[in-house]
Amino acid sequence: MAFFVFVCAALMILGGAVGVIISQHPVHAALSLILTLFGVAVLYVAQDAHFLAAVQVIVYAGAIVVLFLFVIMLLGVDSAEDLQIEPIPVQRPLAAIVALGIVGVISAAIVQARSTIASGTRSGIDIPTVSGDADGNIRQLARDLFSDHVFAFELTSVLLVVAVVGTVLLARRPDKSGAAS
Amino acid sequence: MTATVALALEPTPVWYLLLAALLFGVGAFGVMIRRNPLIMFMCVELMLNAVNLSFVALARSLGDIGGQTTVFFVMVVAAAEVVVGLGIIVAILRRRPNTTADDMVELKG
Amino acid sequence: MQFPILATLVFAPALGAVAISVLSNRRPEWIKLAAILISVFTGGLSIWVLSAFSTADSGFQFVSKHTWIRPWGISWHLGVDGISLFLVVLTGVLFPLVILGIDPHRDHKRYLAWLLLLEAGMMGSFLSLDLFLFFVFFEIVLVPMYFLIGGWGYDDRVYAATKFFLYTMVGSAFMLVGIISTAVLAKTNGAGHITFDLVELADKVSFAASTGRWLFFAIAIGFAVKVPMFPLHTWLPDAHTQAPTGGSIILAGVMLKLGTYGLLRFGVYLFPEAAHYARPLFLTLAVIGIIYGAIAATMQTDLKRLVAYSSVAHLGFIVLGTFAITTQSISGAVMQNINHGVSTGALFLLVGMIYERRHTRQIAELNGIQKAAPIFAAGFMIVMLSSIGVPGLNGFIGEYLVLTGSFLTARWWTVVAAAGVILAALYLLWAYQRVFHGEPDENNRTFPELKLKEAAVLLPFIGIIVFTGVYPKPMLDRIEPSVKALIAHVSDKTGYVEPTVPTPVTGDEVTP
Amino acid sequence: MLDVVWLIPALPLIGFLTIMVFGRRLGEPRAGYFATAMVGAAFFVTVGVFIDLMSKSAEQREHVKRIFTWVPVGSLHIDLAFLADPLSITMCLFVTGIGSLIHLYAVGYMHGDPRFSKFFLYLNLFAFSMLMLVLGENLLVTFLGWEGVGTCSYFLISFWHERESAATAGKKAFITNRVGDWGVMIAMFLAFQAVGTVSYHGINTAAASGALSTSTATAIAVMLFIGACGKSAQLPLYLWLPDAMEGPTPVSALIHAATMVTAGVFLMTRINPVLHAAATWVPTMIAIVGCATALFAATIAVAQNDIKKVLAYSTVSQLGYMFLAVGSGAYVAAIFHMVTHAFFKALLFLGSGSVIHGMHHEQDMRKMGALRKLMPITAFTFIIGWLAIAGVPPFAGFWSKDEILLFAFAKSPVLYVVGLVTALLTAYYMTRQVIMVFYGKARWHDHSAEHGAHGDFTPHESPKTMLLPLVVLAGLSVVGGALQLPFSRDTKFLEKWLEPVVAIGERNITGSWADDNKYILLAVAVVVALAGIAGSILVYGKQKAKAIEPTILAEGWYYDQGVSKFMGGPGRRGFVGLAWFDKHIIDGAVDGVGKLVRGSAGQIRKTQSGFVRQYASAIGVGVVLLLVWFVVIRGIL
Amino acid sequence: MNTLPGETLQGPHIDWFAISPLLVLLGGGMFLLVAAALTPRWPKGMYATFCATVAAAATAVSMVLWHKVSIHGPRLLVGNALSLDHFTLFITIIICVAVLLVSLVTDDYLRREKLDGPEVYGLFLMAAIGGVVMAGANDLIVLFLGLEVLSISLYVLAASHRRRSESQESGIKYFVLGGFSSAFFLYGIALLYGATGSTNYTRILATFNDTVPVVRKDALVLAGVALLIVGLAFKVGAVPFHFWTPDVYQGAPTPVTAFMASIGKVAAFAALLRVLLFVLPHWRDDWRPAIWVLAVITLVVGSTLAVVQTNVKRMLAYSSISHAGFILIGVEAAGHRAGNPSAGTGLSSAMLYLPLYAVMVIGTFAVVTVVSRTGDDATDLGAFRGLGRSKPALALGMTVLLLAQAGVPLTSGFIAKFGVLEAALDEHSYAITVIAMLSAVIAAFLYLRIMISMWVADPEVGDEQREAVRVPVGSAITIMAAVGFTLFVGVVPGWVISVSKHASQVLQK
Repeated sequence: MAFFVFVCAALMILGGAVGVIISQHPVHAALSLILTLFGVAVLYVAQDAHFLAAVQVIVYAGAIVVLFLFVIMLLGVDSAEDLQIEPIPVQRPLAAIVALGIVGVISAAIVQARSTIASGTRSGIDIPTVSGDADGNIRQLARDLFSDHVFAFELTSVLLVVAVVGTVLLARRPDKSGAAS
Repeated sequence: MTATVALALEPTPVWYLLLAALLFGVGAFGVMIRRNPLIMFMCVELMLNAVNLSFVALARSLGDIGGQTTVFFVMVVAAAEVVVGLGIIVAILRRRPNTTADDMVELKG
Repeated sequence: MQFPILATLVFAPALGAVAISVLSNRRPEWIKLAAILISVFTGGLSIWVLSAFSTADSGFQFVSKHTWIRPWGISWHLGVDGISLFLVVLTGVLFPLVILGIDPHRDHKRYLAWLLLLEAGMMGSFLSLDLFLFFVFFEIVLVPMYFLIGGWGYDDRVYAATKFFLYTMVGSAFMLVGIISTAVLAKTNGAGHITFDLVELADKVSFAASTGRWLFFAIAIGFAVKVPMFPLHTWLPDAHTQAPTGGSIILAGVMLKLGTYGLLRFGVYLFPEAAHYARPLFLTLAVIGIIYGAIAATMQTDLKRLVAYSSVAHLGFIVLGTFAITTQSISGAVMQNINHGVSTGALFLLVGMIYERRHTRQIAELNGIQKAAPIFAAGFMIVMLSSIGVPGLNGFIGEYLVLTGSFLTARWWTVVAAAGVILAALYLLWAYQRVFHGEPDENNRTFPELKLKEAAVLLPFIGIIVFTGVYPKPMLDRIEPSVKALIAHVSDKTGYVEPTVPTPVTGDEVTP
Repeated sequence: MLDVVWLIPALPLIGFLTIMVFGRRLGEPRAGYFATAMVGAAFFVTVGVFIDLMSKSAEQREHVKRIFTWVPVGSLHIDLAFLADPLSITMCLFVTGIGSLIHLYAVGYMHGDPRFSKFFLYLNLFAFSMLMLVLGENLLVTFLGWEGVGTCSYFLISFWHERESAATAGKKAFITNRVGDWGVMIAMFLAFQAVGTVSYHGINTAAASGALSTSTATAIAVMLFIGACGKSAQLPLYLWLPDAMEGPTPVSALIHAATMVTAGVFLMTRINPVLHAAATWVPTMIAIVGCATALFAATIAVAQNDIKKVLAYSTVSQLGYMFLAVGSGAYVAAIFHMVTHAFFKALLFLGSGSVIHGMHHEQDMRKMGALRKLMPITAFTFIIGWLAIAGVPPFAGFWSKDEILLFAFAKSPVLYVVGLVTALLTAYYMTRQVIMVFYGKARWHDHSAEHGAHGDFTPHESPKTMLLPLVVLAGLSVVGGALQLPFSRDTKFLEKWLEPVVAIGERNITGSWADDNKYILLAVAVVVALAGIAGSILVYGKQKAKAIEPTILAEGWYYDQGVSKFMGGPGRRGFVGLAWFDKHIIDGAVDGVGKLVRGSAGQIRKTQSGFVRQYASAIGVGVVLLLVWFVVIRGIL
Repeated sequence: MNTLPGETLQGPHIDWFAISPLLVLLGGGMFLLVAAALTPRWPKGMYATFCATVAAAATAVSMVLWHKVSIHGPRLLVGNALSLDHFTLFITIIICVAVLLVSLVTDDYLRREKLDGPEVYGLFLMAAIGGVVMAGANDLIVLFLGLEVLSISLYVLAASHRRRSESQESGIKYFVLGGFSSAFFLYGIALLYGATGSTNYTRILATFNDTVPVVRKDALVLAGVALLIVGLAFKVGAVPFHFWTPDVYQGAPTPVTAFMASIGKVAAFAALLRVLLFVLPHWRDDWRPAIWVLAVITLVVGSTLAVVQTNVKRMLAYSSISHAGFILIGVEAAGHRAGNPSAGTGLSSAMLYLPLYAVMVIGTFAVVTVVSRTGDDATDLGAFRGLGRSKPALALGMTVLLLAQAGVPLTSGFIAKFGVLEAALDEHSYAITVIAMLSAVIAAFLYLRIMISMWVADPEVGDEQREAVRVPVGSAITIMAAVGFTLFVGVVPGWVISVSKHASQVLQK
């Protein structure tokens, strides 16, 4: 069963990912992205990360992709990109080599280290099982977040402030009124 | 017979990690070949998702909730990035609609 | 505590440069006056050092030493000995003459400020007894010189200045690596702690032969560029040709000496074994430089370029003497440093005067000047003869000592090098003939005679040329003890034995 | 009186300095007289020293006067010191003596020259240098003079520097001399290394005592001989001397006949113990070079038409004689011939100067002729000089030349025969000259048009200041031979006088066939001289035979052209090649590095294409490489 | 249902004073943004003054903390997320001073460009927080967040000149590449986490201390290290991760470039040093060669490419790359004995380089800001032509700064280079030092070109019509301070060397 879920999700993920990179139209790409994100969310669930799965769906698929679509629609940048043409020579083979290299080497590293990544071997903390209470995950997460990672958590607030301020700054019209008028 | 075996197979964290690596590679590949800046962002999101997937798998394998916490942070970062990135893109596209990444080569050399 | 006279030699011009740069540009005569006063003061001080210098002491005198950068073992360590003494004096004397005698035509303030800064740098270089401190000064002089060439030079000045700066920097790059490595390696080779102190390094530290050689070569490259030795010389003709007259005089007069002085002080003294090991190479390059520079000089069509190439040849003698490592040769080399500074400085001065008058340095465009301006020609002739090395003038004594000394340890090199004196006559006389002899044409007929002010600047040069040539003893007396100490140091460290000559039979016993 | 030996060079130096400062104010002719007076005073001091020296016994005729320590470094200790001994004082005597005469002559000769005082400035400086040369106690002081006279020679040859040829000739003289100076310098280095000093006393003592090894002595001797070749215009370095005739005639007389060019002979004599200690081939080589030069120059002189060029080649030839003497071990004979030659050659030069003066600076003998009537005193004295050089007894030249031939015979009959042939030629070309200038048809009428300014042009006799020296020198040329008469030991005054100096090197030919039959040889010499004269009279006087003046001789066997061609051709090309090498290879490498950096930067910057995707892939490549390093190389392998 | 009423979350203890620099920066930034949003436009220069004041206050508290740490020793804060030690404070002070200096320059720039507003200063302060966090992070996640705070601020700042398309282009390029490299960095964290079970420095180190002998060839760790290096190398602008640098430096508003070049680089290097030396000393033999190669190609490419540029900002961008190469030499030298108590001087020399470089580069870009004139366009070499005549003092200041960048003695640049070289030579890394010095010579050419333009170049037609260069007070203060510091350190460097040495000790255990 787990295997089946994994394969399905993996297909979703990879299919979506491929969709993103081969869609000529940005809207299609965004929709493909949603597919991937859902696939990931499924795997989160499979890995007992229920809270994250929820956030994944809500924030990512819900907010971020919508934001993308919104921008696409807003700006009307819906012209298709002709993927037959590659203006930069050797870019694609190079990209392929790079991508394959990254995947290959990292995979090799993972495979080489597979013994140390045994399933749950170093466990000390109680990990809720699939059958367990989904609530436990959120609780643990919260405990961790507000104890060990409380500083990081606070730091995200700074990050969000930056994002807000940045957007304000960028979104200001390049006005004639300017500033020092 | 085969199906039974397949069903009996439990996906180990290694599988997840390999899947994540593959996803990461696809994302990276996308960044390198797509010209539409929006899609490039999407590809970056793919890469971040791949990392997240790894974190979750590792968290589970290690029995450590910290990995999941990290994913949470990454999501925040991704959100912030997207906001800012889209802000920049909007600023650019508002002036010059349908600009692709390849059109922005004023600065070079 | 005694009066820090050596530090004053460095700081007076440096502060002078600062003072001048804050003076108002509206009163150029005050600026000039200030520059003259400062440089004359420094020059006077250097002469005071000369007079107070004790011939009995072969070590460093007027030493001042203070910790500067403690974490790196760097100290402000100044001192003067027979090897550096006259370079200091030469620096002290040349600058006032240049400031007095040469009009930069524009932007006096900056020109003078740079010049004084240059003087401070030169003084510092010759006085430093700390590798780091030396390097600081050695590098810092590039900046004012760069601006002097670039700002007040001739048509191709930017190219020349840039070439000068970068070429020298390449040398310095190796040198810096060498210096730091020396200090770092000294920690485990005798010094016990990191130190850049020259005397301490020379006395306490003994490197393994191969280490010492590498260090020596790294440092020597920097000096070889500065000298410049063949084949690292091509920056010099460009720099000289494009530099303003004052810059050329300083460049030839003192700045090139940084290289030869450095080879002696930071090469032979600091790495005796390596210097001894590298002798064949340096002797060969020196001799090639002598012959090559002379031949190249012969074929120049630009008077300044010709003099520049002659410097390559002359400095070859100094390097020859340095690496022959005998009392005579090194004394001669030290002396030739000064002689070349004076003679070539004066030659550049005169070529500058020609340019002032005719706005050309092309030999082909000049002729018959001796007829138009005989006194000027006479001045040129004396300086030229000094440069050729005619006995009775200073150039000869140095060359002779170098060759005599070198003959003891480097016979065949010396035999070839001595042929350089033939070539020296060839290129200079040929140039003289083309420029001064003959019937002047339309443009040269009205060549103005030497002016009183110019004569006043030229006279000290000629005075030194003649005096040193006739009576070099006072100078040699001051040089010799330090040279002997240096050779003793070399012998001490390497087991090198200076060749001795038989005790001669004097003719005196026959005299009734 | 011996202690004031320093005054001898000091007086001309004072003259030099005074004229340098006040020359223009003194003006003509006071500057000239002042200079003459200074050299004259030096002559009197020399005479005083000479008398003082005479009064001492032969062993004590050596006095060193130290002025100050000149170059003291370590074991090298060189004083500025003067050595008064028979040799140096002999030299001084005729240098100052003839020098003052020529100074006097020049007052007349240089009349009206705009640079009159400067001429005497140089002359005095020359006298000073020459005296330093001969009085030097060590090689270095001699070298000071040696280079000094070379420099003065340069100044004086190119005195009329507006003439291209004069300027070039001066330069040529200086540079050719420098080639020789190279040898002297090497010799000094060798001496210092081997003996620890460059003083003559030290060197000669070492050579005499055997402390100087044969090889070192050989090297020193050869090197000094190279120097002597340069200064004394021997093959192959004689080139500069004929060209040096571009200078004013007094200069030719003083420097290029009487004094400077003999410095080589002087030096060889000075170090005769070293020559003695050297390998035996060294003197032989010197004799051969001298002999060859003598013959070579004599053949060239036969075909010259320039009045001074004839004398110049004659000088080269006579100097060859002196070296023949040196090589044969006849130092006294060499000095003897030097002295007599100084008398008659100075006389001849001054005479020719007088002719040139009278001819308004015409030097081509083909445009002269029949001048003896118009310039009687000049002609008379010139003829005496002619007889002296031709070797007609009892004039001075006869005795000295004969002495040399005697020694040459003792050395090798071949040398003797060549010497004789040279003597024949000498008599021949000198007679030719006398006939062309003073006898025959007056050919200057034809060319009076060239001297348009004068319109009616007549050669005239010279002023008294010029004639007086002629007369004095003529007298000396007549009686000069008395210094050293071959009849007995008692008549050999010079030999006795110089004995302390040359005792070691002088070859003893007593008992040889040549010595025993010296009167036969004497007679042969006379016959040869007369034959030469007769032959010449036949050709040029009676015009019985056609003159043999092949171009090859007129052009000096094309040696000069050959050298010039080499210098201007391959030599110059070599220089140009080196300059090219410097500019394009050495400097080209430097600029090349710059170009390379810029060029490669230009290539690399293309990767900075502006395409953000390409940047990303560059990062990707970096990532892959790092991953390969870390994971594959460090991790898995 | 399943609630556990008794469970209360025990948060970690927080020493508020220990994180006061961050609080000051944050509080100041928030106050500025909020207050400015609520009040009408502030008088001229007030935003900048406020920002500078905040930075100064942060500097001041950092100094107080320095003193405290000297007494009580270093410690970890807020659940081991941050470490309070001299290293952190050293970097904090550099960053705060840099903010102070840059904000003075920015003030006039913004008004000249008619862009005035509080947001830029707010972002400066936020970015500074990011930088400080990067330096002080004791957890890879914190490091990542700090990095993102800094980066995102910089993306925005780079794109903030709304009328210049170059600015926006640089923003988007920086953003895309930054996001791309962050992903690698994050992946690196993930792999390291997978291998060690934690993201906390202390715990990672402890894991290695236990297990290194056994799992020496742990490919997962190595892959993680590689990717961490990628992320940080991107930030410091090391070749081949440097491609963004010239484009972004050129396109961004000049004061922002100054900000990036100083604070961005300082923070990234601080993080790199801490991660490599404190967290991964056991892997030093693995990462040191990689750093060596990075340093060499960074040096060579940076200085070589600088030679052919004609835009001063671009030149300086390449020069900053070659400076990064120099600092990497220090890192490499430190790598020889990382984790060794008798560590060499590599770390301290790299740390010494940071403040000296930061001040130099701010000063230089301050001059460029002033010279670039209205529109921020006049940044090619020609714009500097004749500066020596029209503004001699400014030109002289620029000359000093350029000479310092070239490493001429008696300037701080020389001291910085000297320190790095000494450290490298102390480890017998001769080849790299020679390469470094030779590329310094090549780089010197570009500084000379700017100097030539200022002092030597002949005037050209049209020069008269150019807008005159104005040197407003704020920029003047910054330039003077930078020049003064450059010279002062050049002459009296002992104290800053000692301080950096002292601050480096905490990482050398």
